[in-house]
Amino acid sequence: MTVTTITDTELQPKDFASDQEVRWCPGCGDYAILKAVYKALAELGARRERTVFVSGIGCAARFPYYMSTYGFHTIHGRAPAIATGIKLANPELDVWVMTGDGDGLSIGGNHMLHVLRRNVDLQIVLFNNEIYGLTKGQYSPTSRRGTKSPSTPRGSVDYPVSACAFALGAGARFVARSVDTLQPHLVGVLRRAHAHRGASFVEVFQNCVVFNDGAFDAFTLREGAADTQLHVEHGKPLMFGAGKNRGLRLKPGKLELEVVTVDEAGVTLDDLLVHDETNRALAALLVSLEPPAFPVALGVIYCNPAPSFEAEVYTQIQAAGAARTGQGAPDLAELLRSDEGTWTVS
Amino acid sequence: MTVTTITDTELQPKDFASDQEVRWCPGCGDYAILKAVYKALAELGARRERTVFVSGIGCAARFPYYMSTYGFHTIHGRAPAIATGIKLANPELDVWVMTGDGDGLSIGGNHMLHVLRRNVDLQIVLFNNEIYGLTKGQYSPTSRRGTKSPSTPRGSVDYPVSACAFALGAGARFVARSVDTLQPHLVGVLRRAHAHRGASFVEVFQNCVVFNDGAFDAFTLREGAADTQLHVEHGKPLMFGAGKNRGLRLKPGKLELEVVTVDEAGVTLDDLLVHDETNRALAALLVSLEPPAFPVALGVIYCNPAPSFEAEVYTQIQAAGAARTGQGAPDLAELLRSDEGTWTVS
Amino acid sequence: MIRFAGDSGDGMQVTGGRFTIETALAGNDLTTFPDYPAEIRAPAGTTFGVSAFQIHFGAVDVMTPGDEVDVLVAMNPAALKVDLRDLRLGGTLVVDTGAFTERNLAKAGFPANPLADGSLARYQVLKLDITKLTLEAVKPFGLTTRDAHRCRNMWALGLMLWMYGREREVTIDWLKQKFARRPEIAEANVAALNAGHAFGETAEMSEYGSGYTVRRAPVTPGVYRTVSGTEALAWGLLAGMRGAGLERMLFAGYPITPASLLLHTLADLSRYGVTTFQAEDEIAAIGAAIGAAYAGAIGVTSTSGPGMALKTEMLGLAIATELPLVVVNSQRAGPSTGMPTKAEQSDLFQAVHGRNADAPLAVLAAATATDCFEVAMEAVRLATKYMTPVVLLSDAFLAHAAEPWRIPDPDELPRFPVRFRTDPAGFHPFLRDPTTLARPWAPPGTPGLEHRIGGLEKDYDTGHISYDPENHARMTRTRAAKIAGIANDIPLQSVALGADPGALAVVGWGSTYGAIHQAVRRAREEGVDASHVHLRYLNPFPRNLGDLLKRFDRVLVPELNAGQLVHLLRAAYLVPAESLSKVEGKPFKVSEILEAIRGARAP
Amino acid sequence: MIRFAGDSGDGMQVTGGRFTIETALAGNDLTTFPDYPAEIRAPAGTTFGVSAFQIHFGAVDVMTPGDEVDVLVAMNPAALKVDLRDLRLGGTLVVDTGAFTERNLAKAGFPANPLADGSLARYQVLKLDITKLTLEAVKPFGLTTRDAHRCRNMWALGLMLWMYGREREVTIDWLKQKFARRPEIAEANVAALNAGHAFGETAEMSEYGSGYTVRRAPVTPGVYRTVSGTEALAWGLLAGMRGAGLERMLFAGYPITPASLLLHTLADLSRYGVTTFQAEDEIAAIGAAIGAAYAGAIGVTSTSGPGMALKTEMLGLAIATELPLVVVNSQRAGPSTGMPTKAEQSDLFQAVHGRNADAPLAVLAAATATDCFEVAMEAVRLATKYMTPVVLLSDAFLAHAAEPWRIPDPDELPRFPVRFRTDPAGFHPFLRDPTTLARPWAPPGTPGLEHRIGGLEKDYDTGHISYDPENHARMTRTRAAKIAGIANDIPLQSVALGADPGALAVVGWGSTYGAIHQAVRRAREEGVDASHVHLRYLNPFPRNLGDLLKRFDRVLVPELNAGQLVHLLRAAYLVPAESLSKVEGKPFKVSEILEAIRGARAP
Ligand SMILES: Cc1ncc(C[n+]2csc(CCOP(=O)(O)OP(=O)(O)O)c2C)c(N)n1
Ligand SMILES: Cc1ncc(C[n+]2csc(CCOP(=O)(O)OP(=O)(O)O)c2C)c(N)n1
Ligand code: SF4
Ligand code: SF4
Ligand SMILES: [Mg+2]
Ligand SMILES: [Mg+2]
Repeated sequence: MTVTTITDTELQPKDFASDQEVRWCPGCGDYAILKAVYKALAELGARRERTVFVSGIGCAARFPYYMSTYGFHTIHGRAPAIATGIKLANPELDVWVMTGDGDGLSIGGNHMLHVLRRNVDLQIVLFNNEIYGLTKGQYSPTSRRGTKSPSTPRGSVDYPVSACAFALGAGARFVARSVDTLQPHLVGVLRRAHAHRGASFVEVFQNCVVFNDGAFDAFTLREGAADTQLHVEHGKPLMFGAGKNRGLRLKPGKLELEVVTVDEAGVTLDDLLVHDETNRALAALLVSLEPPAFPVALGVIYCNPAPSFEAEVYTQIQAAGAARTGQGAPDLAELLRSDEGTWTVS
Repeated sequence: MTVTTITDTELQPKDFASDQEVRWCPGCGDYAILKAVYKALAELGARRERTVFVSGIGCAARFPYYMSTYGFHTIHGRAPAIATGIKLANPELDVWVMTGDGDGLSIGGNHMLHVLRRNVDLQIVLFNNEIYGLTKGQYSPTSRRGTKSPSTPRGSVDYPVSACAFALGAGARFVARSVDTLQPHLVGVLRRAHAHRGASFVEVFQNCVVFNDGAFDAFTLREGAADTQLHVEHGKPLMFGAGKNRGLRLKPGKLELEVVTVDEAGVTLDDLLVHDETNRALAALLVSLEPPAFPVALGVIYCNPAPSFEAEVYTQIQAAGAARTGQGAPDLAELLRSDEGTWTVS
Repeated sequence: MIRFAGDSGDGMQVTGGRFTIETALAGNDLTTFPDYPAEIRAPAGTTFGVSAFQIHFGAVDVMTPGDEVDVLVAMNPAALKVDLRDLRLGGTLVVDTGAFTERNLAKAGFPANPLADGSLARYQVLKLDITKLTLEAVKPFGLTTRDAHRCRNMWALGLMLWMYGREREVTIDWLKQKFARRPEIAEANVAALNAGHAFGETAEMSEYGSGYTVRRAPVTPGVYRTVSGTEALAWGLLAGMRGAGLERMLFAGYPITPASLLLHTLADLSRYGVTTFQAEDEIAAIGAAIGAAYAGAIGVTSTSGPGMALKTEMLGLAIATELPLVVVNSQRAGPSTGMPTKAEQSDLFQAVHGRNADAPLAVLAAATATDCFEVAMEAVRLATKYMTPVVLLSDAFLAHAAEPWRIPDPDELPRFPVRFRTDPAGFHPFLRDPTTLARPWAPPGTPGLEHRIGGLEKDYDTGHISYDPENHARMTRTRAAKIAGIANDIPLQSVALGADPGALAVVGWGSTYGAIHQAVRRAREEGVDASHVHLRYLNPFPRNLGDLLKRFDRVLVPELNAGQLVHLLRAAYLVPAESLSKVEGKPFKVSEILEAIRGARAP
Repeated sequence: MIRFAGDSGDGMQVTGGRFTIETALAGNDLTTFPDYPAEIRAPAGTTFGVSAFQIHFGAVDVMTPGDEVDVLVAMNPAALKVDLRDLRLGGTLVVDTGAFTERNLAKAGFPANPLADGSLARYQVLKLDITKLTLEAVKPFGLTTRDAHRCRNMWALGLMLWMYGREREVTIDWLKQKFARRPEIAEANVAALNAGHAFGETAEMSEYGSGYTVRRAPVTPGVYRTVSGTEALAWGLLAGMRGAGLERMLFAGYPITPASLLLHTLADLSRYGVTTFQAEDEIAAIGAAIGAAYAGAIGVTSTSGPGMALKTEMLGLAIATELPLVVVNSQRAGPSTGMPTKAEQSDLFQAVHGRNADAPLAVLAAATATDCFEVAMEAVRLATKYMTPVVLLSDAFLAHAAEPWRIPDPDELPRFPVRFRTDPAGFHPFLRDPTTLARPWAPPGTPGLEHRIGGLEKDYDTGHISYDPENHARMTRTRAAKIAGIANDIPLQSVALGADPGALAVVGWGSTYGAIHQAVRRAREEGVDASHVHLRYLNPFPRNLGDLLKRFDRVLVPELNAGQLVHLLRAAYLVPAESLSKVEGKPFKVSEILEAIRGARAP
């Protein structure tokens, strides 16, 4: 185990790398995400000793071993519960939850629901490769219908869950999306997630080269990206396209989005929807967009902060007249005295 | 155990009652729901021997004991998983899942997510009393912030989950709402749920007279109900109010609903939103409406059918050339012959 | 022994509680046991709705709620129906005739009125219209009929206090203070109490005289109170946290009968350094406790059978990552949902063996309500000193049972300060203390000790992931040795009562302490050479246990299960221990154990 | 014994598989064991990426993958690094010098080239540029370099087949058929195969001659194939379903190493009446299986340690509701995540004792790959006949190990038809069969049998909910008696090898069968009076087991855990059984057991 001693000088991305050899398949999207996290941490001046990476089980979940911070590789699907305990014991810590589509949405869906609804101050990064990588390629709850896998040789028949739609339904107050290969974008999204107090949910489309290669090519390939990706920005019109002239608007009178081209058929810039991070309904519509008919929405789709769980818990405890620490707290003797009455034997 | 013998004559509501004494607290909303279920089953001509009620643990979950059908009182939170197994073993059965806000959304949230997304053909009735009744009154994931309970003597600090918003986020294709005391309405909703092939999610606001009495008075009390309840109907404008003249419309240009009064400030009927059961975005907006600013939406809020899970599974199995039954299936001998080659020793 | 029984709404628990205090004040030793209705609130007047409270007291230490009831106070027909079976022949039965209406009789399922049909001939029956007498007594205060009716329990209490020559002052003060904001209610209750007492004094009652008065029991000097097992457990955990010098305890639980009480009790103690967290399920609850332990707090979770089952995988993680955790299991009757409100001791196998792989941890059990305090402190000590999860076994009976307790002076409580690792030199997370074999506790936030832990096997020398065969064998041996080593850090097993060596060792654990102790005492009075050995440490066993048991001709193991400790003892020491099993969801009766002792004595 | 080792991409599993068939065809008895890299695909050429396949064969029945390797084929430096340690001194080492490039050496972590630095002096090293020789051989077919490179394994196979005087025909046919759509690939592979074989014939190789040829083993006549433990288990479950006369099996699982293989295998068999369901987690998986059992199908679920832990609560429900269920546990090294790909036998305690409350069920274990077939059928028989969950213990080793198997004629398979209850007269769901004590199976859909079941305790006589104390005791006794009664319905325990009575009984269970058997045989050859007793039934034990063991002076229990069966035997029979424990995530070596036998023999 490396002993990293603190320097007062700024930490560089590489300073967040542990001495452990990274063991993902060559070409795995996880490498890019790891790189982005190193960069984001360095940029926001994170302290290794105050940072904790918590994960469940899966390829994605190996993440903590590659960090020079504190790390807890827990069990399958339970990282949010353990991270909640860490924050409740020490709210000062900066806690990240790294999870996969199976870890976070299959076995771990319930903890994900509750950590989001409680709004515990965590950064939750879900590596969505639409497959179970570590166990060699079975389909996952995010796999599209018809996915052929060792457990579904004739193709899966169940309908996939949308990670972001689920998060919004669970009451998440920060929902964002990025892609493993979009380095600067991903770093930016991670920084926004970190800045948000409360549970920040980030879905990263991640390519599993071995068991689900190219699953996201439809919108992640460089060529055509301009037409298949919608980069949302608060207060800016929802526009995309190589020609920078296509956008989204509400179908007149209907609660549906449609793609329009500015300066065509009398459509003007003012007809386009302007992105409002704080509007949950808009967020729900945006995350439901799918190619080919629509571009895929990326960036901070929803951000609507409220006091975080652990903060509220301690506010209440202080209000109850607690001393800062258990040791400093009122004497036990007082507690042991009974409200139902005591008696003395001499 | 009663032995109920089948008559060919139509079954009456009372025919669905078991011989077991009902043991909920006097005045509990569960009695009304039980009554509504008896009525609905009778009306839709259900057969006792083909009907199964599956539940977890809780006051609500005692339900199966009071039915003369088949019933399985399972363990806390797991009814959807067991019901899925029942449907996979025998798709002909008519299976109901009766659950509570703790059973279905606290410990059972993950199974609820997956049974909804898979669209298993079940009627799922969630008795939401915003409290843990059976364990004597602790707050639940649907309890409002500040709920004082034995486990939160100073009031709860976490944000509640909205049962219907969660169901929609999970990909449910039928989401409806009713109230224990609204007998005819509840019966109607249950019949719609039964008619829907796939997972039907029904939230029933249920009054726990002992631990959370009056939790829903704001919109369930007879007086004022017209102004606090919005009864949605597919294809009809979203209207409510004692004067039958108030309605909902989209704030111009915005993705937000507002209450308007027809024939006031130039608002006409055409300005009102028309309910479209098949629009998920509208459904999401409707379930988020809360008093006092808005009425509470009741009825079938979303219904957008698709092939159900167990049906798809068997379609695929038949396509794979299966005989109807395991016994009729091709001979094992064929299977045991190896594709890697066999050899004979004589 | 007295039992107050009535409808849930009749306030029997309060009545019993007050009688307890007055009795304790009178210097009697006692134990009490409340018997609530099952989980669901049942319709008033029905047998499912009966609530009872029982007090067993005497001159010298009383440890069981007793076998047979001497005096039964039945406030309605349902209570009579349910509780009569426990009244000894010739016992006294006090009934409120006012509550024996047609309707109530029907609800209780009495075809005919038992007060009329002579079916109670075998008891001394006191038929009193307590309802009417109470209503008269409280008339002056102009209460609603409902409130007036509510004073019935105080009338009954007054009568009982008179019967046993007890005082009323403390109760009167308590009533005044309790209803401070509604003086008329206070006054009415006091009036009812006095009326009941006065009624006792009147002629008609003389034959019951004060013959019931009981000699004082000798007790150690100090300030006393009554305490329930749940309270003692909660405070013991806090005292443990203090003893370990820790800043905070995270108590994470999910409601379940009968464990919820502990959550409720601790939820009120946030001022003392405990943070309570109601999780979405038992898995999340223990998960949060493990996270807290990792972060430097003492993690505690509490549940009962079904919830314990759900914690299995997380316990494995706590064992693999070697984090300090206390898991309280209030055992109830099973399998599965079983009988949620009934006590059983059937989770011992699960505690000791119930995990995948070789996954040892420490297991302790509390014997009495007051013992819960010490066992809880000990659990925290072992968890933090050995960096291990500790399972503390309680049960539905201990959770509710209450006893008088000498309040300890906080300064006399043990201290076992934790030392967090801070020195980076030579650090790795599985570097072990040579004596305890515990790994260092280095919570996040400590500069220079950044490290990663997890459920995969780790290298003994570096703490990194390792799939090396020999290393896994070494780590498995070490995990086992660490827990086994606890045996050197706990008291040698002593004999609670009786000779050593001897003819018969009656070996128990947990809440059967009182019944076994009484049975052994009576057996010895009968001249039977029996001794009582009671285990607090179930894994590891005290290191002298094997030799101790081998010094007895026979070993009898009474348990509220199908024979679990007896199995573990036979495997560990090859002693032909015999099982005395009871699985009725109820404590042993002294007589049941006494009979078995007599039987076992016979060669 | 031969081991083929190379990079994951080098096709070592195929090579081994083909060699296996040709060897079996030659009439040798054999066992094989594949050794895949750990879960994550590692970079090519690194030691984590090494994939190996081992075949142990000889004249008479061979049951272990053997201790030491006689011939090691190392296709790259990493393979040499990882597998050399198992090559016996003086063993033959075949290396592809073409793969010993600077880069590969570095990746494998060799400072210097071992082929050059004389570090291999203690072995017979055959340095062959298999890469170059292959590329030449396949040149005519104009493949891409990548495809051409892929033929290396066939070249190596050809050489080995020559060494052991094996045929090539079957393999050649198989290649042609496998690459039917790409004849050039087929041709190239055949060419490589022949080239390797031809190479063997050439002078330089003569000294290795055909000295390796092994005598035929005597085998029962019939049609044979090789079968892995997983395949045998899958087919056994199907055969069990047929035997029970059931229409359908619901197999519900959640992927986990090494259990996933069974899910994959059954997913392909839907035509035979099995519906597979990948659930959201292990709890839902067993839940679905229970639901299916309730609905009249045989419910099966499969997992490994951590998943087994999660199923604990549901197992309690299956026990309380008495539904037929088979739970397959492919044991792996723990605790917690442990070493997911490594074998261990450490979940026995969990299977027998690992639940809250007194919750007995049947526990079986498979001994060999082919035994999996029979044990699976037996599990279905017991589950349906006794209406109980049955835990079937396998492990990571059995899941992959393969053996030749005489394909049974389906007509010779046992039949044990289930009779569903249809008669309403006198029905209640817990009405028991007087002999088996099993309750009736009355699936929904049956007119007139509508009933409710659940996890609460039920009345023995009506099946309704009951909190009655005596009833709970009776139900607890009955549940135990039902499982105990299975002992009357299973074969008496026999001695697999050796005398009875005797001096030493070596008692095993599960996949250690082969190693123990070999060790006992050798010990007996040395004149040691040792006998091999191997248990298939771990709960209940065969009813003669106690007497059997008591007829031996000593009992030695080798297990791949810290001593679990030995504990159960001591508790059950008070026999001073001794433990031989190995927890290295690897099978026993025959020599390890043999030594222990020699030691145990010494008085
Ligand atoms: C309780 C439990 N069940 C199952 C597993 C096996 N398992 C490990 S990772 C995994 C799924 C991994 O998929 P995902 O979360 O998408 O991560 P990825 O490998 O794709 O990054 C499974 C099923 C386990 N380790 N523990
Ligand atoms: C595994 C497990 N954990 C906890 C419990 C205790 N328990 C029973 S019901 C319940 C919650 C009930 O609340 P809800 O589902 O809302 O039903 P209600 O009683 O309000 O109708 C709990 C926590 C249990 N029976 N099993
Ligand atoms: S299996 Fe897929 S997800 Fe896992 S490391 Fe390899 S490429 Fe990445
Ligand atoms: S506790 Fe509440 S929910 Fe439960 S039965 Fe009573 S009133 Fe109904
Ligand atoms: Mg994945
Ligand atoms: Mg509720």
